[in-house]
Amino acid sequence: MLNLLWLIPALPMAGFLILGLFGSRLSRQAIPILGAGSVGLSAAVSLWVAGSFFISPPAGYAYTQVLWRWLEAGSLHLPIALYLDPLSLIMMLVVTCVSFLIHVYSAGYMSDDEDMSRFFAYMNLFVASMVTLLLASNLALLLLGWEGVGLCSYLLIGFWYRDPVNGYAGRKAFIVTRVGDTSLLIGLFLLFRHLGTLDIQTLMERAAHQWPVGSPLAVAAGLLLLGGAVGKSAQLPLQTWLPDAMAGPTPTSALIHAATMVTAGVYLIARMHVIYQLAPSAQFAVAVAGAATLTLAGFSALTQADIKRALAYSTVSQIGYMFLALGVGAWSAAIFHFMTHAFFKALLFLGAGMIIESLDHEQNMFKMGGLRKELPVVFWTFLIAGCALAGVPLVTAGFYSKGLIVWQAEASSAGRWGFWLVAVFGVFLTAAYTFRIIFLTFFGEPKSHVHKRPGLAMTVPCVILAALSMVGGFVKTPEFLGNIHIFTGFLHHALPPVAATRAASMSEMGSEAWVTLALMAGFAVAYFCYIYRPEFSESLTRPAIGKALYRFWKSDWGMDWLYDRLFVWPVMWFARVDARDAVDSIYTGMARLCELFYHGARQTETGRLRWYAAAIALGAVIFVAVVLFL
Amino acid sequence: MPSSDLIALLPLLVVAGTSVVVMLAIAIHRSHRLTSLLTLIGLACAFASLWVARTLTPTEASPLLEVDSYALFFLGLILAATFVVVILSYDYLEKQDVNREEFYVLLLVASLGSSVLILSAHFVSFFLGLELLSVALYALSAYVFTRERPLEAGIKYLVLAAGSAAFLLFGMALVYARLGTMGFPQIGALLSGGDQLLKDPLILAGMALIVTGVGFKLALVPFHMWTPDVYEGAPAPVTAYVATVSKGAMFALLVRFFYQTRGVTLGPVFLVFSLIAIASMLVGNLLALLQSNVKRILAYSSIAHLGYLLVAFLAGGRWAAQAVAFYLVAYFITTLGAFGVVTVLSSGERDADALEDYRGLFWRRPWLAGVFALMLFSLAGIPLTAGFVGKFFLLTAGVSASLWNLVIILVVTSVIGLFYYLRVIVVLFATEEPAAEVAAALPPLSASGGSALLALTALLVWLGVDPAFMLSVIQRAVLSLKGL
Amino acid sequence: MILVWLIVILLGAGALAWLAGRFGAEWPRWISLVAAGFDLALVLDFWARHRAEVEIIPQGRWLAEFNRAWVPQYGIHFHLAMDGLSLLMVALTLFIGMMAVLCSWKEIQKGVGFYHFNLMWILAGILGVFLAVDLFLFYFAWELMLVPMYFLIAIWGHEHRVYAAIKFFIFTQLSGLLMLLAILGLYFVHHHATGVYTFEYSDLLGTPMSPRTAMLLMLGFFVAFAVKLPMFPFHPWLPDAHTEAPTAGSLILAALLLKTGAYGMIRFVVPLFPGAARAFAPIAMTLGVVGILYGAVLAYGQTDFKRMVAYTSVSHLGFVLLGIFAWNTLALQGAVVGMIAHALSTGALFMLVGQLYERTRTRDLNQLGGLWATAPVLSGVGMFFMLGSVGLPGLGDFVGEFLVLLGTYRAHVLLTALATVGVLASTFYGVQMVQRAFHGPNVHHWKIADLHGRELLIMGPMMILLLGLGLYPLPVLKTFSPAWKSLERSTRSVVSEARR
Amino acid sequence: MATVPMMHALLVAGILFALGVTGLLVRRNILFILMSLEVMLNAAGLAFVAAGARWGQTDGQVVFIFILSMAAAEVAVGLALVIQIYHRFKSFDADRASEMKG
Repeated sequence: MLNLLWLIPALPMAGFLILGLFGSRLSRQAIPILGAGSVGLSAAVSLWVAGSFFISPPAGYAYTQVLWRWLEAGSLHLPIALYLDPLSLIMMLVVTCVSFLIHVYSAGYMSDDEDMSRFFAYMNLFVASMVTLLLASNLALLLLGWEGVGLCSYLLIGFWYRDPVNGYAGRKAFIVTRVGDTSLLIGLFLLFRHLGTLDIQTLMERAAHQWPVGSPLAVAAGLLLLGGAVGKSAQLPLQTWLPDAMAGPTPTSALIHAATMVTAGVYLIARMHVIYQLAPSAQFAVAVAGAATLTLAGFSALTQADIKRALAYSTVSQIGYMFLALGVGAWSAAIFHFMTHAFFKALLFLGAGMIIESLDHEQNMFKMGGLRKELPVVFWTFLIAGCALAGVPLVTAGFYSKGLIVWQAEASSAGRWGFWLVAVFGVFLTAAYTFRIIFLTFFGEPKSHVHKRPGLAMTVPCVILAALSMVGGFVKTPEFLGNIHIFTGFLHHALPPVAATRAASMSEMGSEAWVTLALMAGFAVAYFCYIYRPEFSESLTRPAIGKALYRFWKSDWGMDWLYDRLFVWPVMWFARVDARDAVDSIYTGMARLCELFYHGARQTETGRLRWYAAAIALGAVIFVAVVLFL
Repeated sequence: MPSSDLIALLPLLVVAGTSVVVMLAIAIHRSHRLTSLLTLIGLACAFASLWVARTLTPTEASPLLEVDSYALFFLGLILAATFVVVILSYDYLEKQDVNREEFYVLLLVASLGSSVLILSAHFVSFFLGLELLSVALYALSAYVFTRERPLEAGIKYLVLAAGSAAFLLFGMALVYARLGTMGFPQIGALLSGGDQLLKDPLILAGMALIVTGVGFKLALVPFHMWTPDVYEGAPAPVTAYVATVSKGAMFALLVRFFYQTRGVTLGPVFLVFSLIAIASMLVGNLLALLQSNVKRILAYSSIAHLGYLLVAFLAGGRWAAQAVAFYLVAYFITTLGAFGVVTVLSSGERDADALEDYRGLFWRRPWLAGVFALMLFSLAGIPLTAGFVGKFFLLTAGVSASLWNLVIILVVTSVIGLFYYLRVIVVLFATEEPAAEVAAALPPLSASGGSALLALTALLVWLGVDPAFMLSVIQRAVLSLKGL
Repeated sequence: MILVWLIVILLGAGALAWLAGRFGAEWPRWISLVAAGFDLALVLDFWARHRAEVEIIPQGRWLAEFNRAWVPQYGIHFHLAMDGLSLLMVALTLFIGMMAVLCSWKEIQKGVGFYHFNLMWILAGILGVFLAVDLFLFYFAWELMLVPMYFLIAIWGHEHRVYAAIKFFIFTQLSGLLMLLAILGLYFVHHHATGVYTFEYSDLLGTPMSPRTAMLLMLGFFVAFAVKLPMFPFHPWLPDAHTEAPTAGSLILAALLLKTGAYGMIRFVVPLFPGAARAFAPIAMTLGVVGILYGAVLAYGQTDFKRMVAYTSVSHLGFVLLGIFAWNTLALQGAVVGMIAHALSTGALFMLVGQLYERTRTRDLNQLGGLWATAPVLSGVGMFFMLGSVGLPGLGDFVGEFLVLLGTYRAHVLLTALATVGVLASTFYGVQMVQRAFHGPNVHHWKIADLHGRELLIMGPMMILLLGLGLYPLPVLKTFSPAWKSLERSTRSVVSEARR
Repeated sequence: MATVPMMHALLVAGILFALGVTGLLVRRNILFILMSLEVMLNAAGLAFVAAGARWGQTDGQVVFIFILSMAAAEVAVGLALVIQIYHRFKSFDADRASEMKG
């Protein structure tokens, strides 16, 4: 049954084509059915495929399906081929299923948008590209999907194109991610130059054979790929685009900027893990990027007023965890957290979406409050998701995935005490901003009136996701809690298990204990500031230093400010001053010179007979002189 | 003088005879049509007689004149050119209210002079031919004396031509004084003989003065100043004649003289010619750059074109000779065509020489404008025209002698030249409507003039697309030239 | 013989169209369309029949040939020949030619007959350039295609057409004459070495000469092609010419004339002077990269839609130049694909601007905006070709740029990196263009008709081809590879000779 | 008999020629210009005669005859023109006839 694989990207693509070409002629009922249906089908197919993969795994737990020959020149032979192994399988499953749920949700959310067909077309195109990215058997095809999702994110962020702000956010997202892509491309060139292929599996083998551990080429390749990854996954230093990306419709934020696309970087690094095993320094860089991002973004999340921006920063910070995991070689932990994060973060955004809808496009949390009774379903699902995000022990998926990462940040051979500390502190921050959001929106006095309640199309997916956010973690539990590891076990066919944990490392249980403490501390702080003593939080930002720090964090540590001055403005400045093209003036200058000569020479043609005669005589004299004295 | 020489000189005799006949005919009965017809017939006979003369080539009809196939080729060229000029003049004179008939006598005498120039192998015949040509041209350029400009052109041309002739003569005298002979072959023999002669001041000075005289006729810088005024002032057909026949004959002589006498091999003389060539190419093209009078534009461009020719001339050897010959052919066709258009557009009051007269001509007279455009493209050296092939041959000659500096300057200046040709073409094809009176003043196109233009165009394209035949003719002709 | 027919048909159709112009404007249009279409059919049929030898091994160097003595005294032959490279270019030329006729169907109303005469003769000249293997004939065709192009711009162009036309003509003419000098130099050098006067390409290959001579002659050729390409800093003629030309003119300029420059580099500059080319490569590649970045940034700065697209050409052809001088299989394959892809995407953008101009009478990006609401199809098409132009994977340009960069990386790492930044830079103007033209608020309240039948007939094939080139470029790659092999062989042999 | 050395004769001719040129350049009156031309031509003629004498040939004198006759022809045409010009411009000033320029 695996040979149905091609259908999984093909179905949404077909949906995109139909909606794109005939969208204007379709009825408003048909559009969501078509849009969500195509993705639903592809989700079904992927479940089917996954099932058969589990039941009768192909040889070596990997299945390749060559569709057609693509780029063939000299030593380069790249087919359009799909590669299915546990890693891509899990990613694909999560992506297709979550996408389906979000499409269903969108059917409700976008029901009164006149451009619905365009919306679903873009969304379908996104799913197709994302799946291509995941299933690509070579890096060029992966790049195709990679750029495809980037494009869709650009299109969807700027979906409501009439408002220039959205357009700006879309362009920013596209360009910043493409900055990363540039580095990724160069990485590809390097790999092809030195390993002679772009087929991922062959690359891995050859790299392992040809490059010694710590070889500079491996390091270079690792860092270049990392550049691409941080771009796509909004990690330092390229995280600045994600918060602005919230300008798009909320389902978009949920699907692209929370659940799926932004984790492409994680997938890329996991996919290319061999390179990083050969380049410890590059891997360390990954860990550092993750660690730094998760704290910085955590602080920013604490200071946001816009609910979606707050969630966006939390996404950045959670992906930071995944990078940290990758950085310490806990590959499967990263993927595990990706999965759980996909569930609860998508859910959080969907919830936020419903809130915003019902409050008539109000996004400022300080204008919300007391929605607990108004929107019970939203409240409970949102609460569950929030707990999962914070990692409330035992009952939520986040606990297991994040806990694993935190522990291995120290325990794995590549681990460091520093990483562990940062991770735990991150847990504190996470709890703090999560419950800050919850308290601000659902508790306290109602500050604005609820206009409409979400329909079934919107609530049902949320409930499903809520369930997943709770049970999703039980596929991998610590030793002291039943020690299940279906998930990791399955993944280990594609990704190596964590390198032998160091002797003098703390127990998993101890780590989890600390995590729980940090979580409680964060909860306490949030409770103190927003329920017990709301005025206290204002008092914090009153003094100059407090205000400054607040603005600094809120503005994402002033990165945009910096980048504008370093890169954006110089280019725009040059483009503006040189719009008339300085080079041209060289040539026009020559033309002017000729005209000058013309006017000069013209003066000699006086029309006077004797002057002409003089010229002749003079010429004769000169030439006689020349022949005689030269 | 043996009769064989007379046969060899038949073309000259026919031309001379025709002039006499025409003169008598006028005396008997004034008829513009008749005289022009007689002239044409005479020219045709002269042209035909070339084949008779060819049977005897190469021969020296007296020490003065050398009849070789080189000479015959150029004779044919100028006779054909004169033929066309006569046709054009007929239309032109029809519009003028002066005695028309004598025009043709003068034209024939001028052609006789040019023929002598082409044949001459001796200072005396050189001088004779030159003066025959000049004196006739003074009268021709001032022929329409009812207007001011022709008169002005005439007097300017007369004074300057006479003056430069004096320089020429003095130069000849100096050379003669040193060598004791005036025949080109003998001079060549002596110069190639004695080495100290090559540095002799008398000879060098003499050569320089001869260059002055020649340079004036060819309108080379710095002897060029008369050109625009005479071109503008003289009646359009005469201008065409001055631009083609007189220059062509003189250039033929230049090649013969300096190749046979090895004069060009004298270092200083070579240097002088190089300077003249560079100056002509630059000044000619620059002067025309923003000029708004078509006749003057063509005058300046002719200065530049003679400069190009000099580059090939300096290259020396067979490449140069055939390049020069071919380029002259192309240049004749093109210039006649261009002035032909000017002629047929001219009226009784004034010649159509203002750029404005041509605005949007293409949309009213597509064929006429097309011909003019083709001629301009040929001058600019664009493919499908003889000018392109001609320029290609010139460059080939220049490169074959690796005269890189000259060749590069040729290329650059010819691009400057391109600019003003394009300016004229732009006006021809301008889409905005012209001033009403200009549109109204378009004279009807006569059959004879039209057919002449058509023939020229056909020739232009033929030579531009398939130059092989003409090239073989030229090769047979020029390779007979002594001193190659 | 087919080669002659291809050209003759176009020339004849041109003349016929001119004459038929007096019987009504429809005649010339149909005549030209049919002629170009018929030619295209001929070529495709030829391609289909020679698929085997095209793709596996060429029988000898050429797939088709026509050789007659022209000016024997100078060793000039009327020698046309076609290999894989020429085949691709010829097919492209004729296809774009049809598009050009279609897109000027409504735009041109004055002097329709003469217009199509020029159109057909340009195409004929371009075919001549792509097919000539006698250097004199090549130069002949090279100059010949200028004149009708000049008329196209000078007569049917926009407000500053005369300035633009003359500028275009003078730039190309000067560089062309320098090439002619180089040709003649080579001619005599070859005679000096072998005692034979010939302009025959395959004879002149491998002419032994001193490195200095080789460098000078190579530069002669290089300048001519660099101006056409156009390479920084020889590009200033291009924005003016593109902007002022009528739509079909811009289309042909961008899609075909620029390609003749690239073609010349591939066919003549490197094979004739391999040593010199290798020595010169770093400079050429650097200039290519400068062009990529400079063109992209200037495109970003333009407010005139057409001018913006024009500058993107400078940027794209920079990649082609880069690939050519890297001179290895990947880079060259990339360069060729890039040439075709650029012809499609940029050409289409020019036609799109033309269609916009027909509707709004402006090309000023500040005047446009928010058109998506009123003309979604047109805007979507614009978006599509913008994505092609910014090198989105799956579309033709990506294949070209990707292969070029893959190949160039072997030759020069740093330049490759910079060129990759150029890919990024293309995003600036790409999204900028979409934003200012189609997105954003519709402040000027445009209400314009969406694309209709004929325009869809133009855009459809362009889109399909661009997409096909991006997802299944194999036919192109396979067709070019034998031609490339023989080119490479000749250079290799020459280099070895030079060493001996 | 004692003959004049050729060089001296040429020198005289040269001086004469120079005088002619000067006249041509400084005089405005067309008639005087024509006269200066005559002087120049005759100077050249004198040079020929001297040269012929040096080589004991008659050629020099023959050329001089040619020059004389040609000069006559020129003057004939010249005077005709001068008359016409006087009709038009009512003066002999050569600089009057200068409307064509540039």
